[in-house]
Amino acid sequence: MAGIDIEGLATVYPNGVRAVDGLDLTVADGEFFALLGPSGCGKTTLLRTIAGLENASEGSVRIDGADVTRLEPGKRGVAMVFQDYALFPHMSVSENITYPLKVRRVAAATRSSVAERTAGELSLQGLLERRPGQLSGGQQQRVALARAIASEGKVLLLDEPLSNLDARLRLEARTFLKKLQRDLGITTVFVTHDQAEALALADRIAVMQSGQLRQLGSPREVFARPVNTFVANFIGSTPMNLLDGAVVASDSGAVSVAGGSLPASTGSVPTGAEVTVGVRPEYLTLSVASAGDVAGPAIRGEVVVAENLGTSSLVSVDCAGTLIGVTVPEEDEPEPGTPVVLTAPEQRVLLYDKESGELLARQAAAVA
Amino acid sequence: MAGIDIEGLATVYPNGVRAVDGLDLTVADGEFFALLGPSGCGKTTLLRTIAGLENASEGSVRIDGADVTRLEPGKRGVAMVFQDYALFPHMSVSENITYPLKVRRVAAATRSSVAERTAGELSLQGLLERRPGQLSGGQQQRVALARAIASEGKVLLLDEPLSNLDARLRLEARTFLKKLQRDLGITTVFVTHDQAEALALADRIAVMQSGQLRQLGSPREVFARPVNTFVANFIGSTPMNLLDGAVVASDSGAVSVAGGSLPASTGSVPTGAEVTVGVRPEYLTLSVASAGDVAGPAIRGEVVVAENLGTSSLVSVDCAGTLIGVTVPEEDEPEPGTPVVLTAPEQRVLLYDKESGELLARQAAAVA
Amino acid sequence: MPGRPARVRGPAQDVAGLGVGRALGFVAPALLLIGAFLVFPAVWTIYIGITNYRLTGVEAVSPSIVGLANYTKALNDALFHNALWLTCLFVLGSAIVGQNILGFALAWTMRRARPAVRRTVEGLVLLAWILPSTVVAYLWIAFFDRDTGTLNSILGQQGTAWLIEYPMVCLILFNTWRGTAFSMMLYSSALQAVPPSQLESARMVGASGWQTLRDVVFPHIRGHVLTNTLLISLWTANDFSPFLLTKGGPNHESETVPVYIYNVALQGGELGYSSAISFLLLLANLLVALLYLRLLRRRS
Amino acid sequence: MTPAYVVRRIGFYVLICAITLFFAVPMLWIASAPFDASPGLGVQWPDWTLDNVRKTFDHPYALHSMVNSLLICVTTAVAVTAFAALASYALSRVRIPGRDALLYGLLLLSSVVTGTAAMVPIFVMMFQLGLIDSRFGVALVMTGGLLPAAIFILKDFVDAVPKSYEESARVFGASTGQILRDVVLPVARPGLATILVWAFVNSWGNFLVPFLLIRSIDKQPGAVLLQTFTDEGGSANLSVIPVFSLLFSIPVVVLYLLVNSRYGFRFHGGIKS
Amino acid sequence: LGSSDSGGGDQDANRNADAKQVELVIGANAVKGGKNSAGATFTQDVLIPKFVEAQKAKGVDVTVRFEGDGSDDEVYKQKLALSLSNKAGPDLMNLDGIWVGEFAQAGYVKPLTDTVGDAAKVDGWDGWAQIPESVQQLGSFEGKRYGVPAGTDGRVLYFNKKLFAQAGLPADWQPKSWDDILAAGQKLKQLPGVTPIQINGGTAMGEATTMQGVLPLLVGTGATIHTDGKWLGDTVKVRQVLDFYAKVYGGGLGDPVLQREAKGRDKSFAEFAAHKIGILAEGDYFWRSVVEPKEGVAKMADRDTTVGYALIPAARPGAGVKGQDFVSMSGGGVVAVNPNTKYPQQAWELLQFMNSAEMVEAALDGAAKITQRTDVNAKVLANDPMLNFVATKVLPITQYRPGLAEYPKISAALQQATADVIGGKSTDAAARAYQTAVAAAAGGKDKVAGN
Ligand SMILES: Nc1ncnc2c1ncn2[C@@H]1O[C@H](COP(=O)(O)OP(=O)(O)OP(=O)(O)O)[C@@H](O)[C@H]1O
Ligand SMILES: Nc1ncnc2c1ncn2[C@@H]1O[C@H](COP(=O)(O)OP(=O)(O)OP(=O)(O)O)[C@@H](O)[C@H]1O
Ligand SMILES: [Mg+2]
Ligand SMILES: [Mg+2]
Repeated sequence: MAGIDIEGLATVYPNGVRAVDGLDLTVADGEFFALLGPSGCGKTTLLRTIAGLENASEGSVRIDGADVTRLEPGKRGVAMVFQDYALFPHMSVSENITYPLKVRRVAAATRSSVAERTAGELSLQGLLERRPGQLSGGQQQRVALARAIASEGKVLLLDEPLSNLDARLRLEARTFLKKLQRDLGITTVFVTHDQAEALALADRIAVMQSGQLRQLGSPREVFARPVNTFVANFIGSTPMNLLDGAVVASDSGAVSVAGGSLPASTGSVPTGAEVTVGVRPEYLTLSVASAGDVAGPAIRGEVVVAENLGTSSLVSVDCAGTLIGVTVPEEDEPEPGTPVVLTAPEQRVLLYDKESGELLARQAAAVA
Repeated sequence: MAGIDIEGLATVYPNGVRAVDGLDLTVADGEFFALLGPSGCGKTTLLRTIAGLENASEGSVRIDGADVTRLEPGKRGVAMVFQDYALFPHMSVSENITYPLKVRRVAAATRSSVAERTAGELSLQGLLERRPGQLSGGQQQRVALARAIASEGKVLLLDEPLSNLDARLRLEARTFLKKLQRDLGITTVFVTHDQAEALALADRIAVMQSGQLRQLGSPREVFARPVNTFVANFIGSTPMNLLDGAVVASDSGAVSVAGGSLPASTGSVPTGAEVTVGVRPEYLTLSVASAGDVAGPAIRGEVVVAENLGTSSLVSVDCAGTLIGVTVPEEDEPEPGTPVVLTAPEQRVLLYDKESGELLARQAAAVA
Repeated sequence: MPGRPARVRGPAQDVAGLGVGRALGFVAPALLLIGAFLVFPAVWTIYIGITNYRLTGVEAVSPSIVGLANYTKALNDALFHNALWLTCLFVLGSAIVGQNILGFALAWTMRRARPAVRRTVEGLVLLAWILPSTVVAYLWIAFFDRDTGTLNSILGQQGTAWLIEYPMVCLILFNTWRGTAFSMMLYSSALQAVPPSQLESARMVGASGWQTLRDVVFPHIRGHVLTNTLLISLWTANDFSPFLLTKGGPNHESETVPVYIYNVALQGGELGYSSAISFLLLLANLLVALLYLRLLRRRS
Repeated sequence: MTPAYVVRRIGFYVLICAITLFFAVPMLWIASAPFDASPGLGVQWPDWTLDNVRKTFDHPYALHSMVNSLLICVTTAVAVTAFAALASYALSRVRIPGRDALLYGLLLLSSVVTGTAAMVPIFVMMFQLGLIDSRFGVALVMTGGLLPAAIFILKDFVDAVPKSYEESARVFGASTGQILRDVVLPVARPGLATILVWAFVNSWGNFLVPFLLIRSIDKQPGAVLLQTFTDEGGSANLSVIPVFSLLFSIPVVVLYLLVNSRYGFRFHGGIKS
Repeated sequence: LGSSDSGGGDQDANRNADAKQVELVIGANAVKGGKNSAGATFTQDVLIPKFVEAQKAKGVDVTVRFEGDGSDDEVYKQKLALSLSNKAGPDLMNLDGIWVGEFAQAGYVKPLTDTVGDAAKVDGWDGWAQIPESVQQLGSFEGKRYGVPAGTDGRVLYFNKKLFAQAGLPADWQPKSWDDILAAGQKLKQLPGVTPIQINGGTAMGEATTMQGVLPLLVGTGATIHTDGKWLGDTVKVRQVLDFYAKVYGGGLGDPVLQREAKGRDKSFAEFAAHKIGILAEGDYFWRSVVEPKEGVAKMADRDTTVGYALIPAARPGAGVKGQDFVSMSGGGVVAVNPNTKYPQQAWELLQFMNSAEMVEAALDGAAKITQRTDVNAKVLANDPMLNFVATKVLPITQYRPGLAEYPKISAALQQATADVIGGKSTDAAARAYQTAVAAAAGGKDKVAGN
């Protein structure tokens, strides 16, 4: 049992910035937990406060049931991997990996056997005598992980461990990391600003903004039902379309948007109410207009530009002056200028309050 | 007309590294051209050789028909945006944008009108008096572009202009860049190691490895028919499965692989020949095994782990000891441990020579 | 929790968990030594500066406090004015211009030079810096010597007594030779901090070498230039090695303030007066340093 | 290759040659005079002999003074490096109020006080401390004089050590001492080496402090001895001086070469401000 | 008067007089292998063992240490003064004669009778009889003996007989007036590459300018630099001296550049040895240590035949100080007893031993040098006509500098005045500047003597 309980946590920097601003959070034992948010939202600060590298100004942090809020970092039983890995350049890989043990004055023989074993787990055999400077980025990342694991913390904290790797390596490292965490079953908190990474890796995701929690949930929940426009815009490999709209008639279940309309479970939202309509490009269907009128609510527009996404394309459609993104299978990519019609299934169309940006409550309830 | 013609180009560094190694390439006027490849393959070197920042050791570079191989960078009519943008921190945005004109001793009045206009094109109005340090990453990138555009080069060279932006910003900047290039119609060469970026943006892609060209073609071609296993592995947001296999019977059109088999147009590849079988996760279909045996060639396995990709999941399946990645729609994600069956359409299964890694010629021809 | 009760203040706020208390402990040995062997004598020197203390004679037994008499004397002392002027010349010529420019030129050109060339040149420059000053003095006396000197042999002319006829020029050359290494090293590392992409950007738009230096390089290393100038100015202003070459002569023509202080203290035995001049030199240094800090702060 | 390029290359090499000559020529004396049968002031092709070397080695104090120099300067250099390392580390990592003013103040003081004016206070103080005629005392005084500049320079090196190294060690439970020993010091080694050489070089040439504070000639360092090679009329003894100068220069050069080859002699991130 | 009230005099002069374990330190600006190497060697290898041996015979166990420096005199003086002001320092110390006054004023040294306590014991030393009265002045201040002189010297005009022969001048040249010197210079000027006259001048030469130049000339005009508590200011006689400099250096008889070089004096030696200087004013040191054929710094193998010497004439016959025709200046060291010594009696004993005829002679180690003792001089100088000449002809007419704290600054003012003249200033301007400088150095106009 090495869960993390955070209660009313706030971290204020000496310059007055409230980088973490009253946060409640529980990470379960063995969970792979992602902290996600844009740059400057306080992810790193939260992680560092858990580690004890920053002082909590308010609230408490408990690890494995014990209050560690005022404990030295070294006594909290946490291990951390820094964004720049912080490998000691003057130590060999094996010295780096076993440094946490050396600090605790573990005998050299034990240390070298730990180094062997950990290196084995992370496929670092044969690199043990090298210096960090002689390793590739991916290898360095694994050494940093190995060192964190060798320190036998109850909790593993990772601050953007993948962001220094190049695109292809990042994908591989991602899979590797996920498997490793599964195998070790160690509670892991993972900071990233890349939503794809968070979705791919985490059991649960906390989306932060300005030091506060905006949404907490499984990747699926967060992806499918962002609770506000901020999260909606932030999650997804292509940004969600967030369009000005109005409820056509509360019972008909449709919203007017961009010169057309889309089906939506409007719930108790009154007719004529102005809302923000959120729909992911992946959930919109594009049909070439000449194929005849489609039944039900739809939006007409004209293709502007298309971006290849591999097996699919992201097509930007100009609908009465509003640009709407739609994902289409690669073979269906229309030429720029083609007139098209967009439709969407009702349950994929989300309505947000125009002012607050919150998912409209009734609607949220209807789905949950 | 401002195309680029590169003939037999090689660039050798003083330490003997042949970073560009005999390259022929033509970039058409107004084309958006991507140089793609893993780290260290020579992309930057090629770009810098075009710009004149490195000396070509062999071969020639012609821009707009004129041989510029021995010309000073400032005289080639090219503009370049560096990975770190290289904005001058002590100059305001408007001074940065008009610095190329200042060097050419253009009058101050003219300069400020150019600054106004360019800033308008790149939505930088209102930022003209700021320093680069006071701008966000995305804004900085646009200032760098503005400066390059203000220098009125015939060719625009971009070295990983997006890699310093955070994930979300990168997506926005990508769309912006694509539109801008369309509007200006300027010949653009774009370096990236991110295949998704290259696929999304480029009219044509050159995939490089070790200073040499491996494949040249439209994003679609490169994605659908990688000419060798290197390109196959490199392109695609999830890596292509490259599996050891053997042709079952030349006429039956199937290959045995990972304890099962897949359909393939084997062409003239002899029966029993060992091949590398390439198939993208997106093109494999996963069915839960208990749903009864599927007709035709298939592979059986057990789900190991799944990564959420948003609307879909990447499922790793253990098939007789080989891990195979399959993409499934989000709602179909199976639990780890589920026994499953994998199938694929014949035209999506590619065969590569086991030794050379080249796409098997007959097969390539059959498809083209 | 066993053992100590949980601390109330939480972990230390700095990266190493040092805490202000231990940090002070770390600074203490250095401060103690500096206090004892630098600040204390300095204060004492300032005190001596308001007395008519001499090491011998009647005033050695009973020095009396003369107040600011030493300072008013200095203000009317033509030799002190001369020394001040020469020091300014010396600093301007050898530090601000000589070492700075030569050091920068070396750092700039050696950046791209072949490693062998680079090592040789830098090695020589550094050698000039690390050789003991007494040895260096002999080297330069031999270099400038009137009869058998190397310079005259090179120029193929005999009998020019460089140290007599052009003492300040010689000293400026000498000190430039001696001190360039520091500026060179400092600028080398400063230039490494200029992103190559910025230089290349300038090149891409066709900027000339001078334009590149002015528009790209200098704004980047402005802080380095100022710090370097401050340090070498202070060191040069307080440098005693001119004494080893010319002893301040001929006829006070190369008597910079430190040499003058030495001459007043040892030849004249007037310790009170020499201490007062030392303090004036300190004030001058302070002035320069403040000026420098202002310039540095003006950096945007 | 354009003609302009060729011209520039030629200009570049001419400049390099000129600079090299400027720095090399004055040093020729110390290469030729020690081995010249009739050494003079000035460089001439030597009339080769080792007589001067023999004479120098026969000198009753010459070699001994080198040992004294080593004793004093090694102590000084080590003390300066150690204390400056501790102080600059604390100053770099912990915001102590008035830190910058303190640094500049000390820097200013150090450049003035090491001069002649302070010789009375220093002598009297050392006398009261009973440290007259002690090489250790000399090292102490020199250390005090060199420390401010050393801290000033070293702080920039330490500033350049990424803080994540220390934080990482701290999360593993390393104590401050362990962090210093295992992480900061090794990473800041080039800086420490540079300061070590700098302090050594500066104390090596110092004449006045040891002269004043040491009584016995057999405890005097080489810098003092070098001043004694004159007769009562003040004429320099040119048969000993060149050889001794050469010998006297060897340790600094060797130390520099050693440090340079092992750690690189440079200003790491550069001294900023 | 066992104890006087001045300074350390409150100590018992007979302290530790009966100690059987004695430790003494001799301090000198001399070091083996360096400055005054011979002196240091003698003290360490001969004097000390002999003394220790002699004391052992008396049943006293003495350890004597030699503390040698080897530096510029000013620096040595400073170091010594620092020690003395802290009531430390060597028990016996070598001082330059001109420091005696200022050291006495500072209380660093005391009259021997005070330190030793017993006037009869001091005055009764038989050595005094062998030291000429004029030489004893070296170690005296305000009529009291502070130490025992440790040898002296004298200044003459050297000339190069070879050059003289070429210029048609006699080998036994003896000028009677300054004009004779200038006249000889004019003749020497005909010879190519020869600097006719070298009279030290300017500031670079330091005290050498004063001792070998200004003061011998000044006494040749009949003036002394310090009389009746006043320093000599801008007077006709000072101007006479400056005029002489102007004639030499302005008239092409001397090399003005040489006077400005830091190593100018060494250079003048080398040039004389190379037959490039006709007439040179120097002390006997020049004969003994510079042009000495075997060990000199500017060896002249043919010294004995080539180098001539003559007395320095007064400006005009009879115009010199005390109406002399010829003049000279002398200096020399003094050995004084530290008033704070732990063993005053034993120190006095060592001082006597050091100045015994046997030791003084032994110190020479066969070399010829003018000592403080006439009996030794008579013996050792017999074979060296030049030194004998100094001992017998020069010492009787010589003068010493005043040992006062202000002297160095007065000396500097004199040097400056010559520098001004050599540099081309008018005698008048230089003399007026000198007047200001002297007033400042002496501490008031009332301490300066006018015409
Ligand atoms: N040491 C500090 N002192 C003062 N303010 C700080 C400090 N570190 C961070 N901040 C501020 O606190 C806020 C949160 O910073 P933090 O580094 O936690 O963000 P982040 O989410 O990790 O961002 P990124 O994705 O860019 O790493 C920001 O506004 C930042 O400017
Ligand atoms: N200045 C240089 N001197 C010597 N070799 C170099 C130099 N610059 C690059 N190389 C080498 O040339 C090869 C190509 O480097 P280049 O920078 O062109 O690669 P890249 O494709 O841009 O890689 P990345 O994606 O990491 O930027 C590499 O092996 C690299 O080590
Ligand atoms: Mg962060
Ligand atoms: Mg690159």
